[in-house]
Amino acid sequence: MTNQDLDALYQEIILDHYKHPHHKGLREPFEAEVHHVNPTCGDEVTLRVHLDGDVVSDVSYDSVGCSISQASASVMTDLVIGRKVDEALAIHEEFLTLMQGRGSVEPDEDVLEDGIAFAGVAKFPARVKCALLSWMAWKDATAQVMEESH
Amino acid sequence: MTNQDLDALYQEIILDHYKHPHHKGLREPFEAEVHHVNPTCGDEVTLRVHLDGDVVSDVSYDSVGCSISQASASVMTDLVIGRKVDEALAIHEEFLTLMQGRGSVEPDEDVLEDGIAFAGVAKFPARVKCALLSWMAWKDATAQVMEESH
Amino acid sequence: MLAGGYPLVYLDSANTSQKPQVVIDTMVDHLERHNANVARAMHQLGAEASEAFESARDKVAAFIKAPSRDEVIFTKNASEALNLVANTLAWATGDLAIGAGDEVVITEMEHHSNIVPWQLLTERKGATLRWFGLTDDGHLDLSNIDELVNERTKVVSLTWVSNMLGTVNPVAEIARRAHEVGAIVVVDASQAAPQLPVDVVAAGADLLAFTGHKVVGPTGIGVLWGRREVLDQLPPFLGGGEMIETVRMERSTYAGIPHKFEAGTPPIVEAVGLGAAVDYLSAVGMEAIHAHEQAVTGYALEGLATVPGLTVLGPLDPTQRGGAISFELDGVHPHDIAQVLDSRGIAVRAGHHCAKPAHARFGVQSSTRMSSYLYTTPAEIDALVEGLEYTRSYFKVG
Amino acid sequence: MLAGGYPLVYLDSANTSQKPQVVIDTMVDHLERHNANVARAMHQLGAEASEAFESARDKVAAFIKAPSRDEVIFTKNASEALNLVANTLAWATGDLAIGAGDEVVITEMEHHSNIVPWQLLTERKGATLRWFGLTDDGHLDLSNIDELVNERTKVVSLTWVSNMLGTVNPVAEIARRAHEVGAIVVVDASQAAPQLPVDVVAAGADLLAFTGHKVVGPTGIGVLWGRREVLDQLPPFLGGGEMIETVRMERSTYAGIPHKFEAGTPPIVEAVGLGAAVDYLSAVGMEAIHAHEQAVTGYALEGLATVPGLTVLGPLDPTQRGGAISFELDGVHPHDIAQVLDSRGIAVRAGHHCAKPAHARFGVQSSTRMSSYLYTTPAEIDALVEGLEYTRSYFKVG
Ligand SMILES: Cc1ncc(COP(=O)(O)O)c(C=O)c1O
Ligand SMILES: Cc1ncc(COP(=O)(O)O)c(C=O)c1O
Repeated sequence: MTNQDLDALYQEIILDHYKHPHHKGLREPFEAEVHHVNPTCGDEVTLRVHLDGDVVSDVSYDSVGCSISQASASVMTDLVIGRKVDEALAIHEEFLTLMQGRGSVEPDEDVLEDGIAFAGVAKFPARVKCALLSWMAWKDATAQVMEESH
Repeated sequence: MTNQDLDALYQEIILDHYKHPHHKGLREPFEAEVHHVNPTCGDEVTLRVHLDGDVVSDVSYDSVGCSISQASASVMTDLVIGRKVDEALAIHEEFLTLMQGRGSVEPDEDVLEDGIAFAGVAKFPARVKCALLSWMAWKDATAQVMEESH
Repeated sequence: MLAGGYPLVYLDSANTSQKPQVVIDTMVDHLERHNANVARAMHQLGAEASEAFESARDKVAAFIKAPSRDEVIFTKNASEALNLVANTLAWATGDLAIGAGDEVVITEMEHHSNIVPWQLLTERKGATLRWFGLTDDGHLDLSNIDELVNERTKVVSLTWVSNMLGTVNPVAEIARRAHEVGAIVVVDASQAAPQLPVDVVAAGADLLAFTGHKVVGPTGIGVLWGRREVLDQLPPFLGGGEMIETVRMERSTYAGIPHKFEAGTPPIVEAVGLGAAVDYLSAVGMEAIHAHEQAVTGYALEGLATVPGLTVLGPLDPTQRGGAISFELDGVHPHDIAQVLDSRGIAVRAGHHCAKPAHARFGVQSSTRMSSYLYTTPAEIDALVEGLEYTRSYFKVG
Repeated sequence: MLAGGYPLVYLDSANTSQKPQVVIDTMVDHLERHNANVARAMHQLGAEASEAFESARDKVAAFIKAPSRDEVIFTKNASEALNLVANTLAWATGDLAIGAGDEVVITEMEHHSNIVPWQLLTERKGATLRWFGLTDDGHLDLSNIDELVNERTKVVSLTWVSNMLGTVNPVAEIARRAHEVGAIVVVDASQAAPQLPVDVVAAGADLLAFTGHKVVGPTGIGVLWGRREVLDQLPPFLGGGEMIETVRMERSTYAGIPHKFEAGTPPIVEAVGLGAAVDYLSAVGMEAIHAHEQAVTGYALEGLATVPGLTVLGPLDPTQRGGAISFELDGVHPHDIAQVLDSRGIAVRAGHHCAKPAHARFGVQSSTRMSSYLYTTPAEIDALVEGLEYTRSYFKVG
């Protein structure tokens, strides 16, 4: 790895979100709460989802983890809160594709906004899991709410 | 392995005992009967010991196995029948030493008689077990008789 | 070249195969340049090792046409893979639980590694072990299949290709019956994977095992494939290392498959070697390997038929069998045959080949086995036949 | 040389060690020239393979001063060795049987591989799992040993050297207490065998496990040593292959140790590699390796103390610890530390190091760990310390 790679990984946007995470903390009301762990390193997130009809009205979380996983949770909440569930799920898909692309996927800023800063992470297989931890927790919690409301 | 090694292994004496085994068959009376197996190849021997005081008065056996194991049983009975138990055990020790010597032990014909023909076997680790099968069975059976008579 | 100056004629491939140079080179390259532990390491070497290890899993999944790579579990050999199944079934709850009144069905031609685990399981759980018998020509006797595999049957475990008789069993047909009664099907593909194109789904298997060292890979690595639903239902096998989700002193939770069944540092360089091995086999083509095996086996059966006093155990039709041929030779014990052949550079196996019950079925204690593989030539078969003639004259039979 | 042009500074040896050329060469020679299956084969290659495999057992026995070579059992790793013990105890009868009311004692600093097997055992058998706590400076809290290890205790299983805290535990002292109450003592020597001269009898162990890949050997091989009387009493673990005496469909009988516990084709070339590895370590001298480890560890502790905001977890006296040093750095997560260090060619481990409970004890989620070995130089420690300074500036802390 070179210093350039390192800087591609730790973009300013990521470090900003890490130092000043958005929407952090656990809030009421919520319909589902999940707890996800990255078994390899022990990073954890507890995450709550509050849906208002088909709109993601709040996502709150408490987490312990590295800069990538913390920043990713922050960016994720920015992207999904206030959206319709299916739009948010589409963004989730797009982020997943970016992360699993091993650096070959060109991110779409219109969709991913600050999330494009994670393009560099895709080149570090060991860190992809960090970036995905909170996204997976959000998807899981949302699925639980949807299931119950059926 | 060369042809010479092969001939050293399959001495005429061995092949003779193999074709015409001595003391073969199970006989009465006996004080102990044992069944030994060579787990790797499946060769088996059922062996009976009859002691008369401290003398090995009969050893009878039934066995399935290769030329080496069959001939070895035959030679063994020749050597131990009619001896005092401790003498027979000493011969057993001597044979064991020869077999475990990897070809470096010089056999004593006065003690081992036809058993010296097995000197060549010691060079074939896979065959040493064949040569020892009936000897081990004899020792085991004898120990059982001795134990009971105490 | 061996001691004695003879070229090696290696006819013991059903025991273990020889390795192509590419397998050895791949392993050396890994050890020298990418050696690190997997999954746990963030550094460059660690990423390289993880990548190599996990891509071996992809290769194996493709080799056996597994629906998902996560269904491929690395074990140390086929024996561990089969024991993993029997052992976790002992602790299973729900549908898979086994207890008194339940039955496990195997066959009389199994390798000990597919007998003893089921004996241990059924003894320990008070269940009953039953088995398919064999016909005189070395096939499974399926005449009583509907009685043998019945609503009490929880598991049917059988070998695809016999390592002693060479018989190729109708695995899919038996699996159909097993599934009718709700039993799970475990296939021992230790001798099949080297020789036949394997498709786990078409075979009807719920679980399938094979071993690295018989598919031109290294020792120390085996494979258990299982359908996700079955693997998910089984409790963990060995505990520790990376098989966990989280560990507290009071209680732990477990990772998903495949890691749930891979406690501790896995056989990393061995998996990498196995990946190179299955790539090698796929490049040659399993269809081509199978055709070659049948041709050599046919040639060998013809050659052996010319040796007086020689009786082959198992099917005589090369199209119905694998490449292991066990035989008896009147008046000479298998050990002695193997020894004389070895003096001429010919390596065969003598003994019970870890299939004592199958030997007992045919009333023999032990046999001599020649087994060929993709590198075996007709000239090597000729050398064997000549060697057997020499053996007969050496022991003055006939 | 890694990507980025930095020389490799490998400080992850507690995870897995690098291999000397002689280990790799010995393995290649075996694969290319003596490849065959063991125990079963009568031919020349088979005899060579068996000889090489069994002489590896002799070497390992000498390395740990085992009273008998037959007490050395080859497993696939340390995790399997520990699970073998816990798993067979689940089926043991007589003195060793474990049930309701019985207790198993471990410690809070164990690797997951010495926790989960005992959780599974005690849950499954209705027994109770208990453990030694830790003092603030990372030692075992032995203050309640007489209450903790009591007449209900059947097993005490503990690590000799902690892979996270580096702590060297007073194994012989604890074993003395365990033996007083009739418990058996299992020692996890995975981190001790690489660094300390091991004498299984002096250690007071009844059973002892370690793993090949941490003693400059290959992956795919581990060792379980056990006192003959204990091993003889344990029922078999995995069934099949060469672990039998005789097999009939109805019932089997088992071989004596060590084969009773070695079902299937063993990791042959891996054992041969391990033999070369322990020979290599013995030639360097375990006393010398231990002295070097202490010197490097002392030097590293001094260097780390100069980094602002850095806290070492575990004992600070190098004479009382092994070479693994875990630490925290204020304001930077271990993943990020490891990543920045990696960009400078420095390989360390970040995470819970398979010791989650020990991390929880010190209120941390994860830590960064540097671990040295016989090839580690002071210059590499200097590179680490500089790298940590750079990490602090990169993340603008302090
Ligand atoms: C203390 C300790 N015990 C057990 C293990 C498990 O070793 P392995 O992963 O080789 O089974 C390790 C290493 O990972 C260890 O450090
Ligand atoms: C049919 C069959 N099953 C199982 C095994 C066991 O394989 P391994 O010894 O590699 O565990 C073998 C080979 O020995 C075999 O031929």
